[in-house]
Amino acid sequence: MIKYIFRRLIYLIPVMIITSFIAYMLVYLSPSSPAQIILKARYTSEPTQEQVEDFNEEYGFDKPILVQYTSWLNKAMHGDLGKSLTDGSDVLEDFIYSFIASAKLYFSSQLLALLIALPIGVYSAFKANSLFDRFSRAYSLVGISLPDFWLGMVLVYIFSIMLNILPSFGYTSPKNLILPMLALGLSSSFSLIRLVRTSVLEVLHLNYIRTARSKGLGEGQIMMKHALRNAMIPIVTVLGIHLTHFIGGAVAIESMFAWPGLGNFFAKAASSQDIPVIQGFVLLSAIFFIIANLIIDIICKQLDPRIDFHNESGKNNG
Amino acid sequence: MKFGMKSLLCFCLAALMMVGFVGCSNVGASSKTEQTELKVAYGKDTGVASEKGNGDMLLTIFAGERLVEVVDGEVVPSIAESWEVKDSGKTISFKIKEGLKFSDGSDLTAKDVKLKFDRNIATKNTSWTEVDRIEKIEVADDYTINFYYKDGMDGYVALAGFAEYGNTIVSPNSFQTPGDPTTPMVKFIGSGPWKVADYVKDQYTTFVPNENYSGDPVKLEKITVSMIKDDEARVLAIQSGDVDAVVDYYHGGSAYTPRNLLSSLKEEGFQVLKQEMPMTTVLAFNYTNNEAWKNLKLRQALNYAINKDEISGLFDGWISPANDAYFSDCSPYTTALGKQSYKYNPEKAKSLLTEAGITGFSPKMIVNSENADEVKLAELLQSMLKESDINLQLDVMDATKYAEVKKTADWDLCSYYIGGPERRIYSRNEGRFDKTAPEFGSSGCFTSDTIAASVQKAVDPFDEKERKAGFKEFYAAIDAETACVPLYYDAVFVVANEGVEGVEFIGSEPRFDQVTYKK
Amino acid sequence: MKKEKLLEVEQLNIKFTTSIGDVNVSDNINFTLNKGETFCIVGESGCGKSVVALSLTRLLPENAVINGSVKFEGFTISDLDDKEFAKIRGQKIATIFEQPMSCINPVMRIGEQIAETYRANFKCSKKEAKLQALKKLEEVKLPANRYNAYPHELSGGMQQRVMIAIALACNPQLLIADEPTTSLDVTVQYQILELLQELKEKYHMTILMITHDMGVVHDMADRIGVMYAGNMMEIAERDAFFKQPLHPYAQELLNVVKDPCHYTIPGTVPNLMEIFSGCPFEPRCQKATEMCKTYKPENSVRDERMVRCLNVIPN
Amino acid sequence: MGNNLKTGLVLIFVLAAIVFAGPLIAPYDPFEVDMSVRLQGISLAHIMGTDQLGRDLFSRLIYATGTSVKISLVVVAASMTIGFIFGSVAAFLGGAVDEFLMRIIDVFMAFPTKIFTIAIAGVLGASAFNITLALIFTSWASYARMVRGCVLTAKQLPFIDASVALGANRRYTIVKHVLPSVFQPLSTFAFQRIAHTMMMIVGLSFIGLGVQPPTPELGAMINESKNFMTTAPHLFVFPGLLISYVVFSFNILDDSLRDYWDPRIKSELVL
Repeated sequence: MIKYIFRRLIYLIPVMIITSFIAYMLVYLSPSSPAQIILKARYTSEPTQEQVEDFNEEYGFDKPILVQYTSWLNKAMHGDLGKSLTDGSDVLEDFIYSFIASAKLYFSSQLLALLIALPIGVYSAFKANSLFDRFSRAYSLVGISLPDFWLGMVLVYIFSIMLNILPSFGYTSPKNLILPMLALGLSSSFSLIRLVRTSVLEVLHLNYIRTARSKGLGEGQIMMKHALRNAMIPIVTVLGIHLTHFIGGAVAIESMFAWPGLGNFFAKAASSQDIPVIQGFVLLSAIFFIIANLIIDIICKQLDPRIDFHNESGKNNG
Repeated sequence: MKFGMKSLLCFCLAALMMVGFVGCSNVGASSKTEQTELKVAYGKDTGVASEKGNGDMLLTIFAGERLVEVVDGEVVPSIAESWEVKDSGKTISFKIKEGLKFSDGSDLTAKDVKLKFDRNIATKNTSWTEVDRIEKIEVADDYTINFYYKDGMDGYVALAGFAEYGNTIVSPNSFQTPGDPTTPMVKFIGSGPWKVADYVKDQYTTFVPNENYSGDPVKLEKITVSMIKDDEARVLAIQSGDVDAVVDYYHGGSAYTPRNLLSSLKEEGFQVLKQEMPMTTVLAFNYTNNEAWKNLKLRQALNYAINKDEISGLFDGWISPANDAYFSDCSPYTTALGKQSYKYNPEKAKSLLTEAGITGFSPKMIVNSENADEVKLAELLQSMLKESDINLQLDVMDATKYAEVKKTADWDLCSYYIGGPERRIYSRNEGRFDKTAPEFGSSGCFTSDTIAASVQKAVDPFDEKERKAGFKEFYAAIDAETACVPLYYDAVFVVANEGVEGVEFIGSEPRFDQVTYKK
Repeated sequence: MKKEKLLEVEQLNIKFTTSIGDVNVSDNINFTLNKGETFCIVGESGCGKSVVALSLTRLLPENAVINGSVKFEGFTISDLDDKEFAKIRGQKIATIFEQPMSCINPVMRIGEQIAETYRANFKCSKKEAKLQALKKLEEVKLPANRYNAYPHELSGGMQQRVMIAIALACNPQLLIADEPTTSLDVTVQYQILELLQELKEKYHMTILMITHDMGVVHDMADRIGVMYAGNMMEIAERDAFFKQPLHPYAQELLNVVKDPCHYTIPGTVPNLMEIFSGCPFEPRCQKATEMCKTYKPENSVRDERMVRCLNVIPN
Repeated sequence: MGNNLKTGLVLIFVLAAIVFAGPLIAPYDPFEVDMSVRLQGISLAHIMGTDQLGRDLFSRLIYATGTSVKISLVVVAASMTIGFIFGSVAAFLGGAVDEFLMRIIDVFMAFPTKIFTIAIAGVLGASAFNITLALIFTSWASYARMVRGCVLTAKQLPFIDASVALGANRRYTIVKHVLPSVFQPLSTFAFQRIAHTMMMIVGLSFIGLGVQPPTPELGAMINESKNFMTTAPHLFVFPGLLISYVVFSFNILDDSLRDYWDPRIKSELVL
């Protein structure tokens, strides 16, 4: 197990190098120099040629790409991800700040989604083809067709504009969390209902459920102890894949509710060509993504003892 | 279809679910009571801590002061009690008020003033601060500071530059290494009416009265400025009662209250305070790269082809159309009401185009996507110009690309602005119409020798009468040569709850020093 | 010696309703199980024997329609509602299935699965259930340290032992064994059968065994039922059956056993969606007459022997 | 089961009409400004009201749907082609080539696509072209992996070896038998991706990283409508409903096609 984790973490290194290099190249595909936009933001006016040259020299943008990249990589290895070009704040600190904001939104909304989807999905599978099942399937099918940001706008329209009881944006008070959480949670719940239903339904057809029934277990026990536990394996796997929502998937919702999460943070950095931030962000989220996948794998292992880490190639994390 | 009904039912269910989340509602106060705190929504971070910058203008207005201010086109004293212009303008000597203190209690002396200018020079913060005009700064004594100017860089425009917010004087203790202006600014200690009590980057800044302020003390006990980046979100914030006011400052078109929301805000009972600026949004020609624009008839045709009243309609009439002249009445030394030199006339535009020998004209306009109003304006222009058989091509792009494309020949028209908030009218007009000016940069408006000469006469003289005559000549010159197409006169707005009283506009920008608030 | 009847099945009809039509898998089946005996139902794959077995404990999918009466110890259990019926499952009638790997919950420790059965039927503490489970593990000859193993860590034979331990957790009176050895190695098969035999004797259980393996039948059965296409073709005592099978189908089955390399029954098992006007075996029957095509044979019974064929009368 | 397929086909047919025959259906020129009727609600003249420049919302929505759907189709078609080439090359050639290609695919799959898309769109500048490019860039890898898997499975099918053993040309056999077996899963996958891509496009346009005005686009229209939520809610309601309609059509088609091709799978949405 520890060996497995170690091997997976070793795999981080090439992915980190490749993704950060791609990110670096990406910035140089850009038609414009970062100096232009960043200086303009800094001084609220068109920068002069002198300012631009000075800026490039200071941040080393006048050197060849590879030299820049290796020196950045060297610093990154030592935990120094540099400073934002726009406001000089520490990239790592900024990332952690947005990370916490994203985590609040993501985990609360996923919890909400699970709270909605689990009972509906399980009951739907249990009473397959019943009226309730048809209803919940239609509900989730319509639901997954709604864009999350639009759902957010509808919520804002109802709660902030019509009823005027919830703030429509912001981050400071716990009340601010409610609407973005609802928007994201509801929109994730739709696909989750479908997932829970199919997973449970699939499990319910398996032989060991018949065995459980033959033992004289009650339907409730069968559902909780046998069906759900097995059905949770694909659900957890998919939830793990959904972790991408954490790193930018909620960008529309975040921008809509002015939530200072990772998506918002990254979109801002990308459009202002804040190279150290883009770089650091790509690197940190690649690390996060791989670690998150690893955690999900370990959780799956807990849920499913059949998974054997030793026979599995550490390279394959898709 | 069978599931048509069902999806409908689902929507109802979803709606019911949503309504189901309704919690408790606010209990409104019945009688009005005097408030001690005001909550303000603002679109930018105040930048209390910054590596190279000087803090956002809201911060410098609230918590800082400058040597001078510009009011009604005139430079007036602030930290400087008086000044003396020597060597026919090449030296300006300021006499600083005695007894001024920073908010941390330390004294404000000429040394501290020099420190700020040293910082701007060291960090190359030359935009609008006019520090690149300066040859040398000399502290004569504790309360006297002399600025020596480079050849040809002097003039009234240089003096007005001291009112720029980038030249706000801060305490040496504001820097990471106190007294070293090249180190990052870690806190903002100024001499303004307010001081910063609390600051969370990109979230909020809290201001409390600065007890060391030399002027009239502020009336409120606290102002919290929430940073809400999204324009619509700021409006929703005041509608939902999370803030008491939404404030614009002039930021070159970003972070302002969407104009087309003002009417509905007014209807909902909010106060909408407007301050017109001596600034005009114009359509600029890319004449440096495209020869075609050197034809006066073509420039005039564009001017006749645009219906400025409809542009005003885009903003629900909250912005005045530039029908009268290139600048509104609040610009220095102008009374241009009713001049109407280029009244909307598509027929005339067409005939001018024919005269110029141009058919099937399809100019390309570049638009910065970050400014939603600019995009809408461009779409409106596109449909308007069709009336005069001009087929306007739009290319909407983000700010980065926009800045890049703007330097090339790959565009014909863009939205631009001339003049500015009061502190910038001298340098901006010089920068727009005189190629030799430091602010001219990569692209000014159309200019000619006549225009350039006239703008110098307007911004250079220290003598008011000379300046006035210069401005008249300048206004006439750009009008005669159709330097650009004036579209509308810009303004800044403050939207506030009913009980908010006493918002002042000084040098085009709103101030909350004397504000009281009853709720 | 008067034999005491444990299970009486009368007029059992089962059909599956599917989107493409009904499938009749059991056509008026009657048989009884005597206490303490092993009754084997034998037949080719796809003739409905497993369905009959599963129907007794209502483990069929929801689209199965079951008609007929099932009496257990004199009570008509086919009239019970699902909740009451659940009390019989596990406690009175237990089932073991083929492919033990897929029939044991892969994510639960095997010991817990055995203990769970006990706890589901008798009120007791977890500790008590665990003791019972350990005892059962010992009875099926699995070491006690396997209590915490997961199913995938065991071999096929061991998994079937676990299955048996689960089934026997509550000492049921009737054990339904649905092809218990089909997916196992020959040597393992033998061990499992031996174990079943041993436990049967120890607990005086009755076993209903479903199999297509005549060897197993020969070793285990006291009485034999031959099924074909949803019909019970013949029921006989073991010795009598092997001495002289009466039904042509039973004879063919034995022919295959005698010469497995060269002999096959001509034709294939019919599609159960067909409705037979005559004898379902008629198309493959070498002794068929014109009559067999039009007339459905009735059960003819003498002594302990039953046969369903127009051409054969039990003697 | 058939009903769902029929429903899906009808919805897609209507959608195709909107996308490809839009100019014939639209009652107004979607770019025609009329400031005298700006921000009007639903009326007989303008069945979905007008926007802030007085343009007919219904006509604009028809064009906007066309924009969004066409980009989705281009993205899916292009990434499917690239994925098909890479995937089948990897699977057929095997060995070092396969290993190398798989590592590239792994890197592309290891990173959240949305972040990459934002990065590309943000850095290259927002435009319809760049967003198409960004989406192709980030989505081809999943097609490649899928095609590779299908080809590998099909290559191992016994009848391939059998027909080779019987003297058939190996390459011919593979092309004749293996490629068709990729087609079915690939096309269901593609339908599913159209809906997904559509969501990505409207989402990115919503945050201003997608299609730019004056081209009407659904996500961008919703973004513009934020200003008018209180005064003209029809501006955000209708585009949202239209997005759901498009996504719903592709989803239901995807589901019912999967049932149609593979009836063994328990039907997901018998409504």
